[in-house]
Amino acid sequence: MTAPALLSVRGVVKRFPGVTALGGVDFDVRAGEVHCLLGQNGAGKSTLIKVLSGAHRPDEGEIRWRGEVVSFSGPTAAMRSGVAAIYQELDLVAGLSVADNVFLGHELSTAGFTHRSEARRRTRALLDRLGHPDISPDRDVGRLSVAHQQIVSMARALSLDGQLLIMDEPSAVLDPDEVRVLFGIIRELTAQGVAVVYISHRLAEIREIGDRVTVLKDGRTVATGLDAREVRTPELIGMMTGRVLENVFPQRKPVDPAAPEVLCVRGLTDGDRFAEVDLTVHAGEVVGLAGLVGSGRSEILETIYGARKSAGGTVEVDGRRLRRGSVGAAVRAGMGLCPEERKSQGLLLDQAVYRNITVSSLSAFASFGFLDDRAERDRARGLTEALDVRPAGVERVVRGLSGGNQQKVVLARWLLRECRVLLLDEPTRGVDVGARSEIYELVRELADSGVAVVIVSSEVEEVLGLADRVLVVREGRVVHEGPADEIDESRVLDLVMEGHAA
Amino acid sequence: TGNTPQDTGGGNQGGGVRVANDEPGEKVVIGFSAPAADHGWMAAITNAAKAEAGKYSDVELRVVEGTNDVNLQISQVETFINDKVDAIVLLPFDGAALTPVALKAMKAGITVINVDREFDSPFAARSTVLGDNYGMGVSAGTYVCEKLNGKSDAVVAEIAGIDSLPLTQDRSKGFADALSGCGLKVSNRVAAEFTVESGERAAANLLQAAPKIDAIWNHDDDQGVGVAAAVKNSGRGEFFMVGGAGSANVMREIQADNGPHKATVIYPSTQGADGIRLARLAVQNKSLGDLVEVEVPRQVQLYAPVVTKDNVDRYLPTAFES
Amino acid sequence: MSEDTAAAVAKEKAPAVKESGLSALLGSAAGRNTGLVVALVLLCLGGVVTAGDRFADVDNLLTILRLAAVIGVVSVGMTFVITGGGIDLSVGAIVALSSVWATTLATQGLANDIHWIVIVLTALLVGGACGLVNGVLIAYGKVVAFIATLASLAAARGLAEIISNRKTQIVNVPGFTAFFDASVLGVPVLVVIFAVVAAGGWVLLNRTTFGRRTFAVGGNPEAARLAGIDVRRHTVMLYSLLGLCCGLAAVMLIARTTTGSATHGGLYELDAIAAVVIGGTLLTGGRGTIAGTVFGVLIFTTLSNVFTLNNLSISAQAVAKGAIIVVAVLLQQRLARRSGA
Amino acid sequence: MSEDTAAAVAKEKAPAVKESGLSALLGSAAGRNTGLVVALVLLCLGGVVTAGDRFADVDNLLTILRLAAVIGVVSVGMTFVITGGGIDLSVGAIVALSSVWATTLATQGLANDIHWIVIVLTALLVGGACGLVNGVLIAYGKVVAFIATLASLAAARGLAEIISNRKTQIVNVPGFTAFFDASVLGVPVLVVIFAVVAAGGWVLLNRTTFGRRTFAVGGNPEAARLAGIDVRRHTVMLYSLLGLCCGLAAVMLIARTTTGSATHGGLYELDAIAAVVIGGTLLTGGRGTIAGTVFGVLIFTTLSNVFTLNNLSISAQAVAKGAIIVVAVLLQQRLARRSGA
Ligand SMILES: Nc1ncnc2c1ncn2[C@@H]1O[C@H](COP(=O)(O)OP(=O)(O)OP(=O)(O)O)[C@@H](O)[C@H]1O
Ligand SMILES: Nc1ncnc2c1ncn2[C@@H]1O[C@H](COP(=O)(O)OP(=O)(O)OP(=O)(O)O)[C@@H](O)[C@H]1O
Ligand SMILES: [Mg+2]
Ligand SMILES: [Mg+2]
Repeated sequence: MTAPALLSVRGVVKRFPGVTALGGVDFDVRAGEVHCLLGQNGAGKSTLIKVLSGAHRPDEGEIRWRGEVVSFSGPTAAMRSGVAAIYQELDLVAGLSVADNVFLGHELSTAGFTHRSEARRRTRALLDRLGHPDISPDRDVGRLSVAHQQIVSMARALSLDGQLLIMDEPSAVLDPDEVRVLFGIIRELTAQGVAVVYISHRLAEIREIGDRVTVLKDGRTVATGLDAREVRTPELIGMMTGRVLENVFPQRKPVDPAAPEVLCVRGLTDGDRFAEVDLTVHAGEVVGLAGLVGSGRSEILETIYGARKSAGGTVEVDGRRLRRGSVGAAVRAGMGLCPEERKSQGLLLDQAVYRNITVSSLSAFASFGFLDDRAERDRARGLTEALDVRPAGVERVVRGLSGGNQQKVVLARWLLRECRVLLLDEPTRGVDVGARSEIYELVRELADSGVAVVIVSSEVEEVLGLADRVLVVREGRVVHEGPADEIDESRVLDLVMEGHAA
Repeated sequence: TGNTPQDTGGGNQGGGVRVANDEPGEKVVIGFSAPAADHGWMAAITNAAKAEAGKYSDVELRVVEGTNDVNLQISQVETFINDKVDAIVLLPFDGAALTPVALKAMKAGITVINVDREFDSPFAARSTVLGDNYGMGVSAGTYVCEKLNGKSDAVVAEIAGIDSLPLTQDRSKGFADALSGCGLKVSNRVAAEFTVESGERAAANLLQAAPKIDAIWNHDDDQGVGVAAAVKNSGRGEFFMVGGAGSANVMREIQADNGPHKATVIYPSTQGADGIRLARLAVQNKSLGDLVEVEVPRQVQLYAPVVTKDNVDRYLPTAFES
Repeated sequence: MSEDTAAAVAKEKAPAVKESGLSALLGSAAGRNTGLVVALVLLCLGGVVTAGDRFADVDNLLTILRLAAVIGVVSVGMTFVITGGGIDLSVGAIVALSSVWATTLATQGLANDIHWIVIVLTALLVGGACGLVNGVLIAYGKVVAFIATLASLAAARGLAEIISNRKTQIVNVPGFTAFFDASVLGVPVLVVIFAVVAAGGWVLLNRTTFGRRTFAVGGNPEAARLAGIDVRRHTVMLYSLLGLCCGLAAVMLIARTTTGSATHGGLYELDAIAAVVIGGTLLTGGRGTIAGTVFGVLIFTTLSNVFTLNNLSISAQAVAKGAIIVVAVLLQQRLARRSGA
Repeated sequence: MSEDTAAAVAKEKAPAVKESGLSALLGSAAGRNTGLVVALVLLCLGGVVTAGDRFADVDNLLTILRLAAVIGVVSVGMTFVITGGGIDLSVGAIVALSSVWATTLATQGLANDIHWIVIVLTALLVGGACGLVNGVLIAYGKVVAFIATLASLAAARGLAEIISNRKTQIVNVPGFTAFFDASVLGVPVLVVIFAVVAAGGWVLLNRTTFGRRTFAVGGNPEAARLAGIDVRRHTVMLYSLLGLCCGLAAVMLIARTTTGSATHGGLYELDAIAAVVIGGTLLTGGRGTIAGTVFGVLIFTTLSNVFTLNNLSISAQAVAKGAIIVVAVLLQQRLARRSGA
């Protein structure tokens, strides 16, 4: 409490055309503390981070760094002062190697010539420290999984040796093991006097690692300096959302054992990442796939969907076998996939929200190929309101939405299509608590209306809370299958880690 | 014609002797359109036309952007028609393609003078000034035959201009016909694009293709500068070269007798200038001096003489600087 | 409670919901292209000031439009391909090949027997087939569009030269010329065709599933694929459509020149791409506007016309052209930004 | 504990760690460009079979290299711009303007007094300045690269025509010709220059911060900005670098043809972009290879050499060229995929 503020923010305002992202933010960060930022999707957390790291210029307000008023002219100036950031939307360059990415902008060089082996060596050390000796510094970053890209981003931030480290949802794509390593490093850093600003939608993490909490709502500070361990959860949620959440997961209805098998996967193999996957989903059933990041769950979903060619096995929907490697066939059969990486796989970033939502259902709005634009917008508006996408407005360009809201847009696409089978890959990544429960509600409703749902999530709690039946995947093989209420979190963790034990 | 040496000075572009016809008459507005000046000869055509028009106080010349897009050239002529010019001097990119619009102009009462590339219909122009592409080939071929003097196994190479133009084919045909007259044929043929650079490139490859050459005919003296550079680079000198079009550069080389060029065949770059003169006379209802005819003739075909060391002094003053 | 305020705030800032209907269409087209409209108006003012009545004459304006028509049809097709994330360098060569093929049919002996519609169909067929080949090479052969169409450019021109034997083919089919030389209510048929193609293109791009998919395919092909669009088939359709446009442009060029020739359509690729890009279509795909393309074509053709009227030195014209292009783009950017688009 | 297995699995999939050193460099360049190498070898085989000794002759190979040199230098510069996410259509015009400017200096009266190095410096300066203008227009004026450089293309050619009065300027500066006509150990100076530029370009792109940043700027400009790179300044530098290359190419062209002319460099933009793209550089930016570009240039020049040696008609050449380009690209794709890159 006596430590002086390393960073202090007063009345910061940032406007975008048509939106005020930050409408007056105040908070202080002290040396050696972990300061958590909480807020709904679109509350302005990421924007604040970008203002602090010099990526955006604030329109109003004052930022003091070590007591002096500063105005960072750009990211370089901020980095020089000792502010390092990990952005929510990964700031890596595909096509460059891991080591190149880590040192991009602050290359190790003499007279412009890079020291490649030195950069590789230091990258190696950073990755080891982050618990990932498996990532090669020479690997093309574009070929890494999102999780590994996140690790590289962290290595990059660490390589800057900052006094203040800002992390925007670093844990969203990590599995529990990796989060544990991350927390270890954060503790190490804070012990050395480095301050950390930490953003996450997972309250449990905030309790574990945070010292103090600042809550943002609609771009303003609603509370700051709360004690991360003392403050009560309903109170936090109330401050963020302005309402009280009774129960996060909706009530499950027992699945009718006579319900028809909608999705039936037999012996699916891709010859590389997974083999011999059998999976049956009945109408009205939610099946969860649990497993570590990299265990091959995404590949399983994509192969079922026809986005990847399988090497063997069959996929049937309502008893009709699908052509291999044809997304069109899968979609026509009533399948929908909500992909893992929303930016590269899901969204048309520069197009309007409603166009992103209706893109898979165009024929429903068309007669003789001519579209009914108004009907499209109306349906999209209904969905975005139901999912509480903010800011409202189906004409908005998706790029301007916050990460969590973008995720909701992808989800809305398949809700609109009224699928028979819905494949959801990390559907709540980056989504706030309030919207999460709304999504769970929706999934449940869909299931209850007879849709077969497969959900992949790295949050075991989510899989167990939402699914009727759970499959545990390890290194491309299903190692356990059973009803969700007959297994608990620690058992799942044991299963996914099994064989990993030294 | 423009190939007569001039004595009045005033630049070496567009010769012509001053005659009684040059007395100012009623004002004549002339529109001039030609293909893109993407090589020296074509640039010289426009320059000479402008210079010629500048000599007459009663001529107002409107020169438009040179273009190789027939559609654009048609619209330029249409603009002239809308503009009600008195005459149009047209060097079409493609004679046949510009015929309809030239007919339209003639129907609108405008005197159209066709230059160099002939229209498809005799009604499309009041008068036509033609170079002689076939004759050019014949002149070059005849000269090569004479110079090789019965050497029956001689290797003759040809560097053509833009191969997709009909004029190139006419030249090549004339050349081949003349050569066959003395039992020779073209053994290697490459095409360039009328530019120095393309000439150098084509010639460099050609010199590799034929290890031994006796004579080269190059269609165009612009690209000829490049051809000469390539010859110099290769260090070869067993052959002689005949140029085409007749640029001052090449004529000076012939005069100095220190390069591969021993001769060039003139393809007058003053055709546009002649077109301007004919247009003015036709509009003013004057006759062509030195002819008995009362009217400007329907067609003037220019001669393609061979310039050698012996007669170069006569032609150099009117040659175009490319 | 506080959500209501947020919603209210958001709604206040959200752009006004667009109305459908012609007035809205014209309004929004002009609005989004303010800069282009201003550039075009300035250019016309320049024309009026320097050439007076000679510029602002109905005949002259029709001349501009006739000139714009041929390249305009190609540019409309090009807008689709570029919006869909592609590029086509072979358009000029396809125009040449189509014109030659169609006229060879008309000139070689059969001339008197064939109906002129056969010429039209042949040109369209040849154009469409070339586009199809491009599309298949790109979508299924996975050859980069730039290289694939560069190869087609070389091949199609070469083929055109071989077929025509490098001679200009002259068409003397009476019905053909009569049809295309006619006017509809004072507007030349070529201009009418351009208008129809532009309007049809606008509808296709903005009001149909095909257009919507084009935006998706160009914006993010992977996302489009995962959304269930057959990206490869769509790509083939885009190039075929452009090929058809080239075939139609060839017909128009035959009508204008009464000839088919392997030299037709020289550098159309640059002209068309320039018109499309200056109109505001993104070269990276995902954003495209037919209205912008039409303005782009009109700006370039008006520029030529004003130059033609003004007797400027040719080299100076080139320099001025460069400057005017840059000014037009800067205008468009500044004004588009101001109007919030 | 559990990490070891994961590491083992991952390592199995990871590409072999690259060694530094020349052999590795050559190996990896050849490896990544297998298809291109194969295409080039096939082409050479074709040359040997059809033209025998006339092809496989040192003089002929030097001729090919000399021909490749000028466009090669431009293409190396173009590789940087395209890797950095840009495009430049004005290269040919810049070559023309530089050549004219430099030779006007040399021909107009001063000829005897000036040292030939002044010609070289003038060309470089003019080229660099043009590139700078392009870069500033694009980076700070925010004009789309395609349009900005199209405008420069028109303006620079026009200016070149005005300066040269559309005449070919002949250079007779003795030292100049002597220097550039010389050979180093039997290799013509022009070829040496090309080799030095290519090697320098490789080092610059792959071994310096400038090169790393070029990839970043082209691959993900937003990430580059967040990493503290001044994207706009870097863009300006890229275009200036290409401008310098054009200036150098102009010098080489002056040396080769002993002339400067406004017609020099015709369609270099297409040739250079084609060589770069066929070499494997992505037109969308972020990935580029100098070795690939060099192979691309060699393929195109060898192609026209083989054609000429065989006395093929130009039309047939065009058709064959189209086909060969497609085959080369398909080969490169198939082989690159197989070798796992
Ligand atoms: N570049 C931009 N252009 C326009 N609007 C933007 C832009 N960036 C952010 N916004 C808007 O600013 C607001 C705050 O967004 P921000 O990304 O900071 O939210 P967030 O709190 O990080 O949300 P999430 O938890 O979903 O990541 C949102 O309404 C968003 O739509
Ligand atoms: N295109 C690729 N080429 C090579 N390796 C890849 C590729 N894509 C992913 N990987 C590897 O696959 C692993 C991640 O796979 P994936 O993301 O499918 O796992 P997952 O089980 O779906 O995990 P998640 O929880 O992230 O969805 C990483 O080890 C990554 O290196
Ligand atoms: Mg965020
Ligand atoms: Mg995954």
